[in-house]
Amino acid sequence: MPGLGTTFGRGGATTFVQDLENADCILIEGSNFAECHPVAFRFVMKAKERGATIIHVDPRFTRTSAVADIYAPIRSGSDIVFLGALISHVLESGKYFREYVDAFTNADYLVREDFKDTEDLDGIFSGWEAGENLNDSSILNAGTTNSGDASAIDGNKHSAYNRETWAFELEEVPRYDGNGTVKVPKRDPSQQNPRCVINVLKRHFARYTPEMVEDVCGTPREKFFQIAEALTKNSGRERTTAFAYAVGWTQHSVGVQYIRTAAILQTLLGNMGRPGGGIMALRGHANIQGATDIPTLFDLLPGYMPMPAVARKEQTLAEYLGTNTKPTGWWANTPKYFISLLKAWYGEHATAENDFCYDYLPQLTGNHSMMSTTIAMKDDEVEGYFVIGQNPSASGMNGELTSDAFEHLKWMVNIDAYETETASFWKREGTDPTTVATECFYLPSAVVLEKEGTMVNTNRMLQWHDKAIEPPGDTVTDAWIFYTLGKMFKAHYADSTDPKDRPIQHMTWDYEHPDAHERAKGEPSIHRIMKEINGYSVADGTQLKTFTELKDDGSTACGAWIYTGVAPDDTKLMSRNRKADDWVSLEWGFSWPANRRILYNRASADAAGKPWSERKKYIWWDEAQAKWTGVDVPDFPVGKAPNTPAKPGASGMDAHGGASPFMLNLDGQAQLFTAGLLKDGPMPTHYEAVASPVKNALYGQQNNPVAMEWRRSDNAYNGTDNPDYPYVLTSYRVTEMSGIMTRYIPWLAELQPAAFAELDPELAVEKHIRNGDWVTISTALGEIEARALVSGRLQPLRLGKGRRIHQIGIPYNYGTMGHATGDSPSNLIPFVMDPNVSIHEAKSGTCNIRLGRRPTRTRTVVDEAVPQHKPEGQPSLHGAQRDTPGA
Amino acid sequence: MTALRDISPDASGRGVGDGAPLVPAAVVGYYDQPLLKRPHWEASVKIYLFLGGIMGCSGLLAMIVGDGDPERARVARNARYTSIVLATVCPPVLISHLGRPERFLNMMRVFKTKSVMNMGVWGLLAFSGVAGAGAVGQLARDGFLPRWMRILGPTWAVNVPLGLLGAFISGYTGVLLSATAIPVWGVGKRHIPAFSLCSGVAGASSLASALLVLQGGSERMQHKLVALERVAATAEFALLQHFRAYAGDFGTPMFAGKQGKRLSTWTMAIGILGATAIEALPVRSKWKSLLSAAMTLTGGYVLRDVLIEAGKDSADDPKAAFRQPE
Amino acid sequence: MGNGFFTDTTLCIGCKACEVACKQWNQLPSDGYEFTANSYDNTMALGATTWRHVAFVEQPVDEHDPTVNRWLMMSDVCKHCTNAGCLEACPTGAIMRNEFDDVFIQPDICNGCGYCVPSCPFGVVDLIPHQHGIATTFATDGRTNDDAVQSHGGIAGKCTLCYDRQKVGFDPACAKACPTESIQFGDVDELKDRARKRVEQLQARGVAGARLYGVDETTSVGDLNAFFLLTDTPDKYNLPERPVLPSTRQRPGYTSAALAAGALALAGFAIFANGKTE
Amino acid sequence: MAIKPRVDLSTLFGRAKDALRLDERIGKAPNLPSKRTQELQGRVARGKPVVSVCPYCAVGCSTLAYVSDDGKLLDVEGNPDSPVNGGHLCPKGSAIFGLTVNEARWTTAKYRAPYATEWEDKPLPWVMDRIAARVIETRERTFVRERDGKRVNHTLGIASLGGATFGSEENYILGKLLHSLGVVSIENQARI
Repeated sequence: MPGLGTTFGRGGATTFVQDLENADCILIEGSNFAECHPVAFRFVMKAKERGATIIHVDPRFTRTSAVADIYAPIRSGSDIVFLGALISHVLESGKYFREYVDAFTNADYLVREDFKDTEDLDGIFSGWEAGENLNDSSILNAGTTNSGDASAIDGNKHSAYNRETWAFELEEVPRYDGNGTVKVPKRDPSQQNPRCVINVLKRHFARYTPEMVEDVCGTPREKFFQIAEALTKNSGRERTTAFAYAVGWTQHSVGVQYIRTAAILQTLLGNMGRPGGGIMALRGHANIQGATDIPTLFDLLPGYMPMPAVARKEQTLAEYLGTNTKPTGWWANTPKYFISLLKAWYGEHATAENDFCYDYLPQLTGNHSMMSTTIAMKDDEVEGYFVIGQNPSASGMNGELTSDAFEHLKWMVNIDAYETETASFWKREGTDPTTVATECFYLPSAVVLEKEGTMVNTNRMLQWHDKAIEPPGDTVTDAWIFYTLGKMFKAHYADSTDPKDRPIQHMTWDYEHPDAHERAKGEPSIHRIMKEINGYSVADGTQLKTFTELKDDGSTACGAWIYTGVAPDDTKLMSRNRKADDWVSLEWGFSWPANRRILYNRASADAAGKPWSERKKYIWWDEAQAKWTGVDVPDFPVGKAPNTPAKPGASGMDAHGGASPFMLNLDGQAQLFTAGLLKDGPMPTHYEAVASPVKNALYGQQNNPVAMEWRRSDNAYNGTDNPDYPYVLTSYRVTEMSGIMTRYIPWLAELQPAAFAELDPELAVEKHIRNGDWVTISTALGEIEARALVSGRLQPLRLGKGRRIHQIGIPYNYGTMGHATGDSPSNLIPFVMDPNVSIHEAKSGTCNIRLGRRPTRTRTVVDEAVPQHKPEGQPSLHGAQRDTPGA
Repeated sequence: MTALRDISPDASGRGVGDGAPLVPAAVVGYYDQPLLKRPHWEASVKIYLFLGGIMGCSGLLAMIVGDGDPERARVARNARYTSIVLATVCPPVLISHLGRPERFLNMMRVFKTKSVMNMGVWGLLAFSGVAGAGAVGQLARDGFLPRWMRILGPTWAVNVPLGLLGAFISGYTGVLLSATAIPVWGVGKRHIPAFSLCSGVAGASSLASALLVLQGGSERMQHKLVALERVAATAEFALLQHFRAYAGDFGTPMFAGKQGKRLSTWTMAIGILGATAIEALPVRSKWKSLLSAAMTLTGGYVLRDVLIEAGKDSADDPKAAFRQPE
Repeated sequence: MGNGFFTDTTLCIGCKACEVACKQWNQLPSDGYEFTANSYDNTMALGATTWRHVAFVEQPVDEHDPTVNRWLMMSDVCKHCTNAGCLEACPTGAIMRNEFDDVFIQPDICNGCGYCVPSCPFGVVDLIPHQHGIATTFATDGRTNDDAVQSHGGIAGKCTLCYDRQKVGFDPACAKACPTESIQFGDVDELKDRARKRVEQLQARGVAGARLYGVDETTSVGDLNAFFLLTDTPDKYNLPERPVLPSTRQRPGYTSAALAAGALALAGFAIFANGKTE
Repeated sequence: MAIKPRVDLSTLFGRAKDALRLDERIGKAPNLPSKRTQELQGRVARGKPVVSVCPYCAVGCSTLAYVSDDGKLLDVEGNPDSPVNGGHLCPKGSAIFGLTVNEARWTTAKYRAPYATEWEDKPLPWVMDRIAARVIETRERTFVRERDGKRVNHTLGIASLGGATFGSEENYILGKLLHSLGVVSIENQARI
């Protein structure tokens, strides 16, 4: 998640769940921690029992709020105002951790003179290049590392920033070795210069006041001060505060900036890299972290290396390494990791002569993220689709557009353990299967107990799971399916001379299972795959123990450098370590990178390497042994003394001094101001959601100016302050349900048996809705029905100008299949895309609600309007047909 | 949530459509949920309670009347035969209500004084035995069996246990009900056993008088039987009235609403007052006696039926269960 | 002496793991899929095939402000009473007190007379309907538990306090699953000490109405082997304020039966007296 | 060695009493355990625990799956050794048994021909062959070597969605395979 990545260097959660117990205060926002991660929440409860203050800021009073010490209601979609006001508060009151900030951040850097803030441009930063804000699937996604500038290279007309002014003023200093000079950011240790980052930050957030919080978030002022007090009181040398968030912060058109705001606040409070501190990113799926580390994401290669892209002119290996190798900091190692990856994939065929088969890798020509791809499908640009353990028709956005898009496919493969709404999209309500030409396949896949392998938990911990039982019937593992397909393709292309088939021919694919029984079934050896991921020496195949052993000369092969060391030799698998202790548990599982549990833990000691306090001691410099030591694996060169001076002009880590805990950043410092790393601003700015009941109270600019929209009749938007949709809509999941993986289980289905909509009593009375009644919730996109759950757990919010706002909450767990059924809110939520990570906006929108059930969906209306299989811009099944300007 | 009333647009808090209140009335306890579980007992149990009462009281009657003279002997004889007939009818009825009838004998794997039902089963067993013996003796005396079997009775050796066990059999069912958590039964721990027994005696004697009438037996005995029936019925009536007053709110399920109506109509009005009135008529007809007997018996059955049904309704009332009667 | 539960409602996050863990271990079927709209409670009560039940109580600020500021959650279970009404009532001895001092229904003995049902002052035990089978839900490939309760249609069902698990040294499924240790299992006396300290701690912290339910009781039911720490009156959680042990009503019952019988017998003797002489 | 009386009534009575288990049968609240009760044992006792991990959220709770000698799943519960969950599980985790052993599960390969109204079971190899054929067909038709003079070597005709619900090794070979085919439209839930 680049919100964290651009600030600290890595996108992963910076701490581990057990350590939450050591926090003196925990701010839970953008997460319904107790309901969605109940078991990890036990550490929050332990902290509470130890006297910590638990704070929950959320649109709804949830099971998390029920046990929190402070609950503050907030209007969904306004978190940046709330967090921004906290930033402003700590800066103005000077209650931030001064020594920490001075030592470990870029607070004293000078921002370029020509940089213009949102203060100056009414909500827009300098470099704005206006254009049609429509997504034409051609914006390059930068991924989670700092790579090329979309607006600079994209021929298409869409708004984007030229980010060159979002940078620091540079000054020439002599190189460390005396030969000539080198340009480095100019600093003002006195921090008097108004262009110092800290002062720029102060100005930027000046208008984020408690009054503004009341007017925009609807959060009572006293609550705000209570929380500000708790945070500042519990941060500093002696005490630490931890933040926990989940998709409540990410699923917004400004999602990344929500996390950025939290990152800045935690940095100012000096809680990063310290026990009981940090930012806990709570991920939703068993291997969601793993699927980012070793991504099935269009813009990334394993280990957070970007996919080659035409837009960044990465036609050759040299060009690729040129853009993605950083002069200073850890990313100076990119060539080692990238070439080792190519060696792992293409084995002996990858040689220095042929650029290690660099040209085997396909090139990105645009944004190929889920939403863009779905639109492309609808527009008949995609023929075939693999859907593996996902259910976009029910759990995605604009479910109707999505299902509709599937009708435009030639073929579709679903791999799952149960029938899903996606697999049987051609049977959905109002659809006549005999009009759907898509050829559909279903492969039954094994569940976790029926196979072995690795899952990576929310705090980057790899855990190996053994196989318990045989899969039933024809069920096979996903690995079997991919492995078998690979063998089939290899066989098919064996004697092809077409260069396009060489990647298949040369792809290393020898994962034969040592066990005869498994081999007979054609199951690949997961251990052999893991060995390749871990990396080995090409010469003798010995497994590598750490990524520092990786070379850029083709002598090492490695599938994912960040995992190197998980399988140090043929017999050992660190992810299988099962020895726990009562805290850090270094011998339980394996946490990337290099088994570190708290990232940037060098910051748990002061600039001089001494613990900030005895109470919060974690990693420190041991003079005697001249090395970093402590209870965790130091996230720092272990022998690099705290007083080591930075070497200007040196490459890689040598350019960093001994007091630079954020190794992956160019300068090793936490980035309060990010120089052009994010597409929507170097500092977080509040923009209203694309569908919002109110005008942006802070700036003239209503929405994220570079958020991506698809303004077409099958993706209608409510727009701003639309009287037809006066209520805030938010979505979430409940403890008892996930999705298709729970709806078929009677024990869970009986606990939350039907889709419901939560609304406050006042609105219920106004709308003549009784608790338990059927209600219909509508947006410009369409309508769904649910049972009303009238509860004082939702409360009307009083915003500025006496505006009273009601919020309606709808769980995302339901669909038409299984024992617990109901409409999915996906039919209410249109495609909108955050510019940085292409995430959708499911957490805040607007809607209307009325008593009674929705009419049955019928296709006839549309059939008249649209002949089948005609691409582009047809009315969606039941969505309203009016286009609403978005920004 | 009562609170919503205050923000409801109109005082009545009524919404559109069916006019049901937007906001439910204040809930009792936990969403008006019953605290207790309803008894699952249906017709077979009600029938058992009814027949068991008559069976036992017939035994008691046999003891009371004795075989002093042929007239009494005939009454006692009828009572003994009634007992044994019912003693063969009751067990199957009782067994039929079990969830697992094939496991009826498990009732006999323990002798458990704390369990009224267990005691009842042993009691029923003993009663059947004695009644059987008495019947054999009776048959022998009536010449259907070898003379030597007369030793089995009818003698005090048989009559007394038959009477005592009979009293127990028709009395324990009342205890069985009141020794539960069901408020209306619990609050009746002193009344229910007593009026059940009275109703049993009334039933038994009215049945006996009916049989006597059919046999064209002694009028004097019939009068005595009717007299006993009246005494028992009057006592029953008094006890029910006292129970109504004593039970207060706990008694609502039994004395108010549907069950209350059935109780006052069938048991009190027809079964007790009606039967008495008819008996009092200055006409001499065997139909009179048969009718009043029928009314008494009907009243007796409805009493059992109402008791069980009231128990179920009582279980549904959380208020009664939060503060249970001692 | 004996093992039991201490359910500390102040630690409950209402996740219902206990309900599921219980149903999984005991292979109990679901009770149907009815949406109640009563907060997050859709199972509503303990029953023949629901042996743990989490109650949800939403409490508004006051009469005039419906905003919920307290949301009570409590995992209910069979109380395994010191003096158990169901056990005393059971005519077959199917309900027994096991070596762990817990009240256990022997499914192979119970004949479904149903007397235990109205005999429980907490409304816990109930009869399992016939052919109420998990088999209708789960693969019948023999992978389900052969001890499954659904094979016991027609008999009484309630929490066994995982007697079978205790016998092999395992904690009860619900207590083991409970993520926040709101459900604590162990020696009842130790649990009681812990609970008393906990109440003091909470009262010191100013938690309104923290109290124990089922400890140092003066009722005829006595203390409960599965007791609770509540923060409101018992009725809010659908618990009786003063449960009464049904068998305490036996003596007065038998007595009045005897008196009635005696009285009627005397009346009878009187009526039938002086018969001989004409 | 002392001489015992030929008949010792007391012991006879004692034996009879024990044989009949009178103490357990008679009394205020007799306590008579059946054979089943006496032999009762939690089924975990007849299974061996296999360490696995919960497939729901990302907290990574370690689980123990108890498997009988004939390979049947008996029970799934939290792994007490884990520092993450210490043996505890949430309701979803507690239902892993139900996710695994469930008659609603689809355990056969299925095929739905164009315009067909129902799924039909097909042999797994048949389905795999058909899928492979479709992939190759589409790839041949849509593979692009160059676009606007730039080498792209990709196909936009095939897309893939999924990854966060299965293993890292599986993700790895899926990514490797798709990229080698030239597929770039690859996504999963981790899009945050």
